Amino acid sequence: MRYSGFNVIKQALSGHKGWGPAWRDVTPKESYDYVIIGGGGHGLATAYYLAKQFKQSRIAVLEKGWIGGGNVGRNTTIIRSNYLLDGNQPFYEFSLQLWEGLEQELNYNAMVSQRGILNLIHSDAQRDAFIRRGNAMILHGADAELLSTRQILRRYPFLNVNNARFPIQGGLAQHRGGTVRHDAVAWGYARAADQCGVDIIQNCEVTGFRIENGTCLGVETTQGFIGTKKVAACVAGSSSRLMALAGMRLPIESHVLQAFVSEGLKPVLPGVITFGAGHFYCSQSDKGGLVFGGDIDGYNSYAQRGNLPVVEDVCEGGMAIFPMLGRARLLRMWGGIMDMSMDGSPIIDKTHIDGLYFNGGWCYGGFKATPASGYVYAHLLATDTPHHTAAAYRFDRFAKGRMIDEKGVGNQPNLH
Amino acid sequence: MLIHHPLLGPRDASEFVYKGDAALIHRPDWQSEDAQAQFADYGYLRDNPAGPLRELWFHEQGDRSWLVVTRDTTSHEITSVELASDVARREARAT
Amino acid sequence: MTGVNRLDGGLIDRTKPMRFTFDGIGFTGFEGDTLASALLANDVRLMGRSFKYHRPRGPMTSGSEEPNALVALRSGARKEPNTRATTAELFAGLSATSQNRWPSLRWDAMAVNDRLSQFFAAGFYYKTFMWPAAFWEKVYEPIIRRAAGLGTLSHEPDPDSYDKGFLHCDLLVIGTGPSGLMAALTAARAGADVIIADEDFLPGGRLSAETHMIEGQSGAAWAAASVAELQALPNVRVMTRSTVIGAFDHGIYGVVERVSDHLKEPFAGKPRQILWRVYSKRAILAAGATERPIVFENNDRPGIMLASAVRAYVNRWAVTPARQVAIFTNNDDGHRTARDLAAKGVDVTAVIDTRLDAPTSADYQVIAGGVVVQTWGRLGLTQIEVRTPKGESLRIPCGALGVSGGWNPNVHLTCHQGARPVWNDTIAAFVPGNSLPPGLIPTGAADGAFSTYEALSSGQKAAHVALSDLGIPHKVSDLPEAEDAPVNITPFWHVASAKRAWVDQQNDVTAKDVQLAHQENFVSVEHLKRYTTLGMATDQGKTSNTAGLAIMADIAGKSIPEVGTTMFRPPYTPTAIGVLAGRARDEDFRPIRKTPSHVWAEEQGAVFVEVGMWLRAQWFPKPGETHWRQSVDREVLQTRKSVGICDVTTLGKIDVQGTDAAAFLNKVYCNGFAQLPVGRTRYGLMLREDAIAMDDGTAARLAEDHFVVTTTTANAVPVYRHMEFVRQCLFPDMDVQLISTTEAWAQFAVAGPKSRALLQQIIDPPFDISNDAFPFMACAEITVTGGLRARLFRISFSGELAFEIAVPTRYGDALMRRMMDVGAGFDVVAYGTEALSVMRIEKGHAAGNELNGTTTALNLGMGRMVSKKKDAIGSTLSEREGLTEGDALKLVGLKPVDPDHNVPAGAHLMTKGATVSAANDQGYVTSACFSPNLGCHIGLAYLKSGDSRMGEIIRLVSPLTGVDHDVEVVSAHFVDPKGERLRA
Amino acid sequence: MHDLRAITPLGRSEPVVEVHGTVTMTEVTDVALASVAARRGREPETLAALERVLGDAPPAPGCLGGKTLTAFWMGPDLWMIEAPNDTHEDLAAQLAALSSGAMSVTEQTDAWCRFDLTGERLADVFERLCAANIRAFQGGEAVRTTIHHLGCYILCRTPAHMSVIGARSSAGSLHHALRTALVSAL
Repeated sequence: MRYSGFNVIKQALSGHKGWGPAWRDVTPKESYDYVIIGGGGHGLATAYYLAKQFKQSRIAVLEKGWIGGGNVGRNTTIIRSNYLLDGNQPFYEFSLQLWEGLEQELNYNAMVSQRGILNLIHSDAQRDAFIRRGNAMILHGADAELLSTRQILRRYPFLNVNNARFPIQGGLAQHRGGTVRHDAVAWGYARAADQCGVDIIQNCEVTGFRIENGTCLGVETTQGFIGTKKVAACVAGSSSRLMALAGMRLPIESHVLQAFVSEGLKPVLPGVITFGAGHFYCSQSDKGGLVFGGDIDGYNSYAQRGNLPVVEDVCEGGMAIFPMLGRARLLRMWGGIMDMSMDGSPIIDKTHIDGLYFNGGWCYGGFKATPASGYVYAHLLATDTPHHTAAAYRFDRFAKGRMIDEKGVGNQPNLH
Repeated sequence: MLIHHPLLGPRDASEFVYKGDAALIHRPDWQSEDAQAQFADYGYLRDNPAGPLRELWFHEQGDRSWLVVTRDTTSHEITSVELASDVARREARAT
Repeated sequence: MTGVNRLDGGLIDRTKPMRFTFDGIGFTGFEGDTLASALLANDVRLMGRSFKYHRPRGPMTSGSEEPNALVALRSGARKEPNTRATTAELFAGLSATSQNRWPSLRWDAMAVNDRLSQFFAAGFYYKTFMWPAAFWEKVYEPIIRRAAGLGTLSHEPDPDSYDKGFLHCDLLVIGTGPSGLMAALTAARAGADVIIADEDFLPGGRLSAETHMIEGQSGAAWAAASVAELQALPNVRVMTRSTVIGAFDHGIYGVVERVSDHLKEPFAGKPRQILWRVYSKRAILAAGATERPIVFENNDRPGIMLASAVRAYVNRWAVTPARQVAIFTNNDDGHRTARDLAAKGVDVTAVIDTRLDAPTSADYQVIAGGVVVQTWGRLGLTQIEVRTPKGESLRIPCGALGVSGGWNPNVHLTCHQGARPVWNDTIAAFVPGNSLPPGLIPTGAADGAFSTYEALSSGQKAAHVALSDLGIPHKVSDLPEAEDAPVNITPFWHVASAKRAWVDQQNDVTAKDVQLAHQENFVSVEHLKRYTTLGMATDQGKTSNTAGLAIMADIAGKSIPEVGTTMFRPPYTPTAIGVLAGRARDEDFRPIRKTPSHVWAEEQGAVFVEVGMWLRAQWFPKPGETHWRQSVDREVLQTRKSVGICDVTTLGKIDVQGTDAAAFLNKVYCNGFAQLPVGRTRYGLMLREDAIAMDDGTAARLAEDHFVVTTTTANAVPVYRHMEFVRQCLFPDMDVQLISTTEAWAQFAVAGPKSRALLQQIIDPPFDISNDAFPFMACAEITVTGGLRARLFRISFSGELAFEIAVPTRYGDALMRRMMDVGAGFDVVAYGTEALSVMRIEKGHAAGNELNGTTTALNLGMGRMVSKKKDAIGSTLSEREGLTEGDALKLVGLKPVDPDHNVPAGAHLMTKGATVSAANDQGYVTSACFSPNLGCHIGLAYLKSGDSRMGEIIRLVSPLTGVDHDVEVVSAHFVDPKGERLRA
Repeated sequence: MHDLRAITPLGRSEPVVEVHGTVTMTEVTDVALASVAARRGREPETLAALERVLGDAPPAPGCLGGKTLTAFWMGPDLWMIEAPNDTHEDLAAQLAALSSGAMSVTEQTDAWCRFDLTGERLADVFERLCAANIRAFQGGEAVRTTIHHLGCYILCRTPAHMSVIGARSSAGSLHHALRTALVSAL
């Protein structure tokens, strides 16, 4: 049934009996045209756009657990396109544009909320870098505004400007940035893909690839062999584990990124704010929780949990700019496994194995990329040519010296 | 986390700086035929196993030793810690 | 006796009455009360409103698992939203206010949501508010946000301070109930270093809330005696008001001690709370268990609480929540509450037991096989309706209803490293599973051992296991006598007919919502939680998760473990963000590093700037100078005209010694050092292995086997780390030793045509610094001012004839003063980082903005420096095609065509005539300044094929700052391109 | 003799001394420091030379030792030597002269600031400052760790006399951190 205010009221008056399942539970067919591994945001979005935009059919999404149980359900829900480099900016701007029409496209309210994102500036060098970035954004057709400290204080009067160790000298704002209800993204794409006939198969783990003379014929799974023309890997933090089954080594390390939420509070933070002299970024969810995070723990990990030093470091950053946070309480901390790439930018490319495609290396930037990642991956799968906004995300860019390194820290994944 | 430093005993991991896979000890020969390809693999490709991993930690807030720590990336259990210089010498001779 | 509901006995101090206020109304309680017990004593049951429907709520529990009785404690900057009245320790003058209601707690306008509840079913917001699209941010979301949330922050800086601390022990015991105390006593008597912590301010756990006897004395008395024994031992630390918030890797636990929360405010200089990082060899989880409710129609009215909570209020705080109390239970433990109430003379109007074979009683009526099907009382319970097995319905008056659905072991900490609990049918609850955090031993009720005797014996056993692991000898001693009642329970989760029956009371998740989630295929526990928000409230589902699972299992026709297990993440209870940050806030956020001339610079009224951790003099304003540019221009012009002095101590200095020192530098620098003669200095460019410039600096050869290497201020630490990596991991057989000497030497740049003349006044004869004796790039160890050891380098960042002179840091201040004195005759000027930057830009020297982590030697115009004849870090990968393309970015200088225009850093460059777009982007400005020597703004920039575009007029655009004009591409060496000055 | 006047790490002409409860905190400025690293393959000569200087074998990892002069372990084959400044202002040169190129000596005197805490209940103070297990110290321990983001050496001369040695440039921040902990813990 279509989602609408009218139907909500109609159902309310008839005891909500009419709502059907958001997506079907299906058992896998023997073969598909496309098998997408990974029922996270990117995998479900890929399936949706393959079916809807590129008119493909016989599509299956295989998820080893429950859909949306990975990073799409454990991130800090921020969307933005404030990227600097040519290889990245158009892609993330494309993603932001897809976010802007997402709810109507999916008929699902994912609460895309363009409340703005603000990066604080604390030094002249940082200002120079942010001006360069802001200009790059505008040249690529994105929005950016340089704010003075006075302008910032108007929106965030409680910011610690004068008493701070690193005084705030201004900020770079992207007003079209904001937040999205993360779980709803996975559910919305799942429901829409399901309505396009995509088979979403939960609790179906890929245990191997069937590869014969350089061609991938299908995948072995915990629910048996599934044959297919094209296999699309889309498993973020588990990328290295999965691709090892195809004998591949990746320019990726898996790291744990912790995220935090406070108890519910009445509105205090209108937008997303990022501390430039420490490791802290924060927004407030519609339920009232302050959602915040900082750096990755910094060591390879497949455990979805971190340790105290980073928790303390993040809270130090929070107290540095919001000294009122002291009496707010941290409610819950959790970790996600980040597929940290060697230059901090993703890979969306064919592999050297025919019929096997790869999407990964998202670092901690995967959530905001969800719509575009799905769209351009679907483009690559359907047409075997990269989408123009993602042409730089190639495997061979490292060997050829064409890295896309926003942070400029090189082949040190835990620094990106 | 606690890292059992071979000389100093258990020390909080927050005293250390992490670099990554201890394979970085094995820097390719700059004069070999396919040196550039070898350096690209060395610099960019990782096993990134879910399980035991030999990795490099620098005791920056301690004795400035680089250590090779064998740690399970799924449980964080540490099974061995050695001075990287010992490992480097041993494995350089081995090859 | 104050408080109409106050009974006799209890563990409160009636000699210490305390006044407090709730919503402005004054009450009196006693020391030992919590806010909740004191309010109940005064017949106040209504303490809060629920999150979504704003339903009136009172306390459901007597502990930290409380979902309902959340208040704002204190006021002003010390206001603490969402504070549990059930754990807030009463103190004289306490003031609390209710939350999430308007205009008042009794009359809350938002309670209209309750009337409209059928429209607000689980996930309704995913299905609507989509049209028109623009309305979300403008209309719908603001309304939702205002309605949501619970308490409000003060918007003022937290006036209190927080400490962090570190503790080490053989054994950490979590919880001071019978099993915890028994474990601690056993380990402590054996001589182990023991820390025992409890979140409560009164040790004893459930013993404080029960009437159990241990060895003929009351459980509470036994607990007090045990704690006294422990406190007397030197190897034991007893920590009350201390919550173990998380179990982290390798036996590290986070413990938050609330040092001052029971005081009106902390004593001067003392923290409000302390975050302890506890390093334990073994830990024993004795966190007890939490009772869980039964789900029935309107089961959330003030006065309906857990039977164990009623018992705790009666026994520990001598308070009955009402004069008439009924009990609704599915197990024997509920009857214990009825007995304790009756014993205190409270009217037990009925015990409704879902079991047909319920035990009977002479003191009160027991309705075996009955269930509660409805309740009444808008702001507080007045009566309940019970359906008997025969199907008849009875109305029973009661102001409070104690509900017992069985007990859940507090397994939370066992889950913190990913372990999932397992289902135990005997107690119908989840117990600790496998793969627990290494070294953590669950015991007592936390491990499903519910009787007092079991708790004592399992606590002792756990201690024995830990002691054996640690190799500490111990002997088995007798256990105290205690009750050992079996757990008799017949699982009963919810009254099937019930719809508006609350599963998660804080988040207003009802049985109906769980039904809807199932209908829409949100069946797995993860989907159930996320879709309905079950268990996501401030209590993290401590009282609701199991019931939610049970109801879903019921609907889905599965067993509870099939639906899923409960999963808990840190912290155990919500934790003040302030204590996690500790002292690191405001100016103490990070340490401050000061230069040797800092005191002198302050005396000169210097303006300081943060450079990393350093505070450096940015410029030195003179009287009459109203704009920083006036000061900076003066400093630059005067330096280039006569002589200027700048403190450059912040540059990293690394002492490199050993017979392989030169060979080592050949590896870390892309250019060669083997041939550098002793007494000479050379510029060095350091690459990362990926061929990107990491840092640049100089290496001075003081002896065959001794170099002093300088790094940029920002990279001193990473460069040292990198050099140690190269030394220890890549070339471990080289004889080379590294050590940082950054701070051992105060170093000053003395620049300008008169720098030599000035230094000749300082340097001890006969040392000759004439151009012949001490040419450009020379270095030497010398003495100054009559014998003080010093180092002299003839290097120049400014492009002038210049030296850098270093003395032991303690003399830096004096040397600065001396040079300024003797320099007076040479028109000396002190210059800061701004003038330093202007002069290096005028000279075209790269700095941080140019070494931005993406630039190669080629980009810097130093491609030829990368020696092909030797192996150096980064040399091989520098040959990759992507880094050697013809149109690679090259460092150039820029001058505005119109001298009044500026050249802002961060601006982008377009070919003249080309449309302004990313596609036509030719490069960007890295550094810029006003050059007082050229009389116009200048900039350094990376420009495609820049080296072959000298003289070209290009378009500089900065749409962000509204700049768009023409600039000329020129050599980056604006001043003295031939370098004659610095060789003079 | 040169005529430049030294200032202390805290920027004063005289060392700062403070008393907090049972503990006295003193800024120590009269000690010369030099690091000694054994050249590769010449460790035995270095050990012998140091033994002559210290009147005792160089301290083991994590330890402070020495009789005629004191020293503490900094790293593998690396020690810091302490000596009275008035007699050893050029300690580095004196040490370098002891062995013909067997060891790399570096002057360290002014790279550091040092605060000595003497008195009762020092463990109560240090447990608020660093992760080292100070309560277990009996004298002779030397650990490097962090105090409020500052790398420091903590030397236990006796359980009632601890030295904290930190980077000279951040002496103010270190002193502030120590004072805060003293007030808070005592």
